[in-house]
Amino acid sequence: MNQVIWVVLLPFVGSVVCLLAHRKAVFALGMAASLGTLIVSVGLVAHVWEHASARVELGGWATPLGIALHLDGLSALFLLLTAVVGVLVGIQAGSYFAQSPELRAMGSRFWPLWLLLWGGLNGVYLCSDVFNAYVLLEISTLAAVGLTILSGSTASLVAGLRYLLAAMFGSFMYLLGVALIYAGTGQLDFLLLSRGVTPQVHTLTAFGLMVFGLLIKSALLPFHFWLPPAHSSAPAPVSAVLSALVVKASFFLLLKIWFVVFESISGGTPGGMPSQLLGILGSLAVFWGSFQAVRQSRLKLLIAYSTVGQLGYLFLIFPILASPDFQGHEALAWGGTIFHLFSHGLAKASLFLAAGCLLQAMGTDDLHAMRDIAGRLPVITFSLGVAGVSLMGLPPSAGFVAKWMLLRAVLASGQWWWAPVIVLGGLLTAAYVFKILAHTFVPSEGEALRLNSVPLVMTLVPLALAILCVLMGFRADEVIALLPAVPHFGTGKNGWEMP
Amino acid sequence: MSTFSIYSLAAILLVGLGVYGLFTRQHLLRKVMALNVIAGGIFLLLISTAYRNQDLFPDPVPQAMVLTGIVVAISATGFALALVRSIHRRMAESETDPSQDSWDQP
Amino acid sequence: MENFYLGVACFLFLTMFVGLVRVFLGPQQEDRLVAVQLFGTTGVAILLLLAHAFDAPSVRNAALLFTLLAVLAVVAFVRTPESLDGEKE
Amino acid sequence: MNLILLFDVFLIAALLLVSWRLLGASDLFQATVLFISFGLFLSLAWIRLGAPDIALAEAAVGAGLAGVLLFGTFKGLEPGADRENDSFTSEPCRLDPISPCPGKIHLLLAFTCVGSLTTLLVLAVLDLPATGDGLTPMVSQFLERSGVEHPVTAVLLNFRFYDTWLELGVLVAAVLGILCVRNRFDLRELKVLQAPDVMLRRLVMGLAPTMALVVVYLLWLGDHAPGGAFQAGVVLAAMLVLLWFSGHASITGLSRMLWLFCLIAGFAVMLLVAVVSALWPEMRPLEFPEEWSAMIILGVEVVATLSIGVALSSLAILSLGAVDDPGGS
Repeated sequence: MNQVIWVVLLPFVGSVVCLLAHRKAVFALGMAASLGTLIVSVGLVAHVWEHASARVELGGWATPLGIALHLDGLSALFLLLTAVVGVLVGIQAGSYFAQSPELRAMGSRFWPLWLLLWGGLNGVYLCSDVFNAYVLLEISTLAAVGLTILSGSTASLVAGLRYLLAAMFGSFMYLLGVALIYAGTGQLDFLLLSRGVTPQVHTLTAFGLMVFGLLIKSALLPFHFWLPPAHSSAPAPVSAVLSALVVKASFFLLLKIWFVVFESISGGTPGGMPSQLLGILGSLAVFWGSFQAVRQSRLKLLIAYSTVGQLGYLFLIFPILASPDFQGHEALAWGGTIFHLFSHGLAKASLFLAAGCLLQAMGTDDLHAMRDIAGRLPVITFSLGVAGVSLMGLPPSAGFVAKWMLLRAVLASGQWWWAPVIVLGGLLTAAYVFKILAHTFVPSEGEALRLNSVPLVMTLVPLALAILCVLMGFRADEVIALLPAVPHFGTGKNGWEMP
Repeated sequence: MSTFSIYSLAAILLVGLGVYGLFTRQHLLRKVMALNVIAGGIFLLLISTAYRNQDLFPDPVPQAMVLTGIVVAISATGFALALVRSIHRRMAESETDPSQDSWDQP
Repeated sequence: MENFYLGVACFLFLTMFVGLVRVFLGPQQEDRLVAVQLFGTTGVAILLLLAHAFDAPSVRNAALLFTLLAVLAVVAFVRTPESLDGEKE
Repeated sequence: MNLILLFDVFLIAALLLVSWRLLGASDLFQATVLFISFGLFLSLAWIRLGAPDIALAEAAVGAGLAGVLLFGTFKGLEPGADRENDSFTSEPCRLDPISPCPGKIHLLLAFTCVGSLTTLLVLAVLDLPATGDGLTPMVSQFLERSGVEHPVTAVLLNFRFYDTWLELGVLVAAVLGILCVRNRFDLRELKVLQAPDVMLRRLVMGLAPTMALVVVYLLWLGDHAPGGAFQAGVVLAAMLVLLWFSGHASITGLSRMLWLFCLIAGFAVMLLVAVVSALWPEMRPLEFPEEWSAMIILGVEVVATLSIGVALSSLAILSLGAVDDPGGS
């Protein structure tokens, strides 16, 4: 199973080569690395599908001493999402950064940083060591901040600094947790820790600190302040990557910390306070993020606030799985969450890329300027609409399947009070999606806005992402069938045994 | 009180001071310093952990973690300070000439 | 002998506390800078004493680094330009 | 025994006092100066706790580079704030210039939050086992097979090679990020400082070769005693920054390609090791044959020293010179 390491190696090789290569060759080399990573990721999904999970001990050193990579269903799905979004964003970036000398210079910085970020993200999905996870989080954070400030505008610098400070604080809190857990148990590996932790004051504190740090990085409600400015002021391909992938990596790590490392603590307190608290914060995030999104008058800021709201749904999995009278529906809860993650990743990337096209065509992303856009830029408007439908959760999109599964899981767990959150959140989402679409159909009064031309590829990529998102909804059965490969954490047969 | 507990308590107090400074101080340079104080506290905790074992040599794993952490912290600090300085300059420029910022999104 | 070294180290520490007062009170930038430079020297002395007290010769390398690099802060203080791309404020 | 306790108390009192004043003092310059002494006290603590490796790195980072970074930024932010600056009133530098100063409620809230966090942490630390050998037995068991004699180097460059490799990636990411701030990809546009007076020139003429020797010395120490690529790299960075300050071209004289090459070399060499070991049929990823490990580790260390030196000095020089010129590329 040594090929697991290639999903980390290929982006890094691409990054080094892109940094040293001539400006004209950067796009081709970057795309080559991206496609290679996609192929390896698909191969890994197939491997998990056929053989279940895999574990590689790096350097040949057994785990308490060395570092292991761990591939399971959850990691494979994250790898796949990252690769699909990554390749499509790469195609978009190719034409986005080819338009002017300034943008070309930006592009030659985009590729090395983006591939470094991609390698870091893939490393997070595979990692099985709490300290290694810290280093990987740092590499992704610094690369993500570098990408945020790519355009060099003052707004993006301020947003980038805010992002950097918040993320550094989050990492340090996580590292403090790592220090405590190592001082207490003398272990760093996920699997060994999961056997070693017992509910004592220092392990509980370490658990709290690690979760706290990761919550800041995954922008749950009171800690979301850094996200909207950073995601809205970056260039469009970067915004797509940040919203669709980077915050999800911290969430992925949170899942592993919660359900694998501290399984005996988080699973030992059924329906306990911490998981309910995360559920409440998640619900508040759904309402607050969507409400703020409705209020915005700039398209990119609206989409960024929508990310805050949509991330909230992910946190419902914690109270659902903690319920005592919850039996045999883990797959439903996991399926709903993973499906939401996928559909949001694809739809959000599509929205940001479409917004980038609009910004380029109109020269502004003010919603009020978007008069009569529907007739003049039909493809972009169509992508916005389709991606929006998926965000809202209307059938037959993937968003619908996700919310339907979450709703069923909530009812099965006997915690009916989360159901209104899902329904009302969908309504608020509809409100801001219709706000965008309504502006595009307003006929222009007087002289129409002169539109700049947008390369064809740039309009097709958002469309492809939106269509993928819908297709996933049509193919719900197959995707759900793949989900048993996702570990049922905590049931013993979870893929977290040593192979 | 063993040496370990004295130093680990000191480490925790450093973290507390750093977090308080980060929350209450507005100046950006001060925020960066506060983050470095937090980092110092965490490193001190790790090294005092390593000190508990004196049989052969102090535990090398936390030491390696701290060495890695120091380099990560100084790179992030350098990056943050570069951003601080750049932002400060832009702000000063835009006060005198609001049309300076031509780097807005294309 | 170990106690002697530690005793001297503690005494030197006391002198550093006195030096800290100068850093706190200032009033000029130079006062503070020189006080900190003095710390550097005292710190090197303490390091050398500790090297003897703990019988850890590698500590001397740390003292060596401090001696070498102490000048860097002063040079940075004196020489940092306020503008680098030739622009004047 | 009592004396050592007294020493501990002094050291901890100094650490807490300095960090409290450093965050609380109204004068920014004082905070900058105190930050340097914070690094000094921390290195004393590392020595006291038997971690000379960390002390070496902290001496170079805390006393050398952090001082340069902070002084440089301070001068950039407060060009006029010289002299009697206890009552310094210039425009504070904030993320939200419009937001009001924190009110009493804000301070009280922060105090309560931090107070409860600290209390929790104190309880947690008191709850920690007073003894524990962590991974020391395993390290000493496998030390012979690692190719080096010094346990910390063995952990860094063999047992946890992956972490060290990624950490060089963090450095590269930070430098690339700063380049985005500047909107440039070339160091040569940075102005070389004017030649200084005779004293500094003589000083640097003496110091720089000594530092170069120390770099080699630390690198050589790494395989059997505290020292190694990190510490050597940081000293190299300090030397390059010092050269730049004294009017030499230093790294700003390198061509773009050469500079990028030096910057990425450490990361790339470790990547090469990873790729070769992943392609090699009988080996685990990142594994190297036992008989070659000493050679490989030495080679990686030499290149990593170069990369760390170039990256950290670029970080310092670029952030001192992170003066972008809007619109003029």
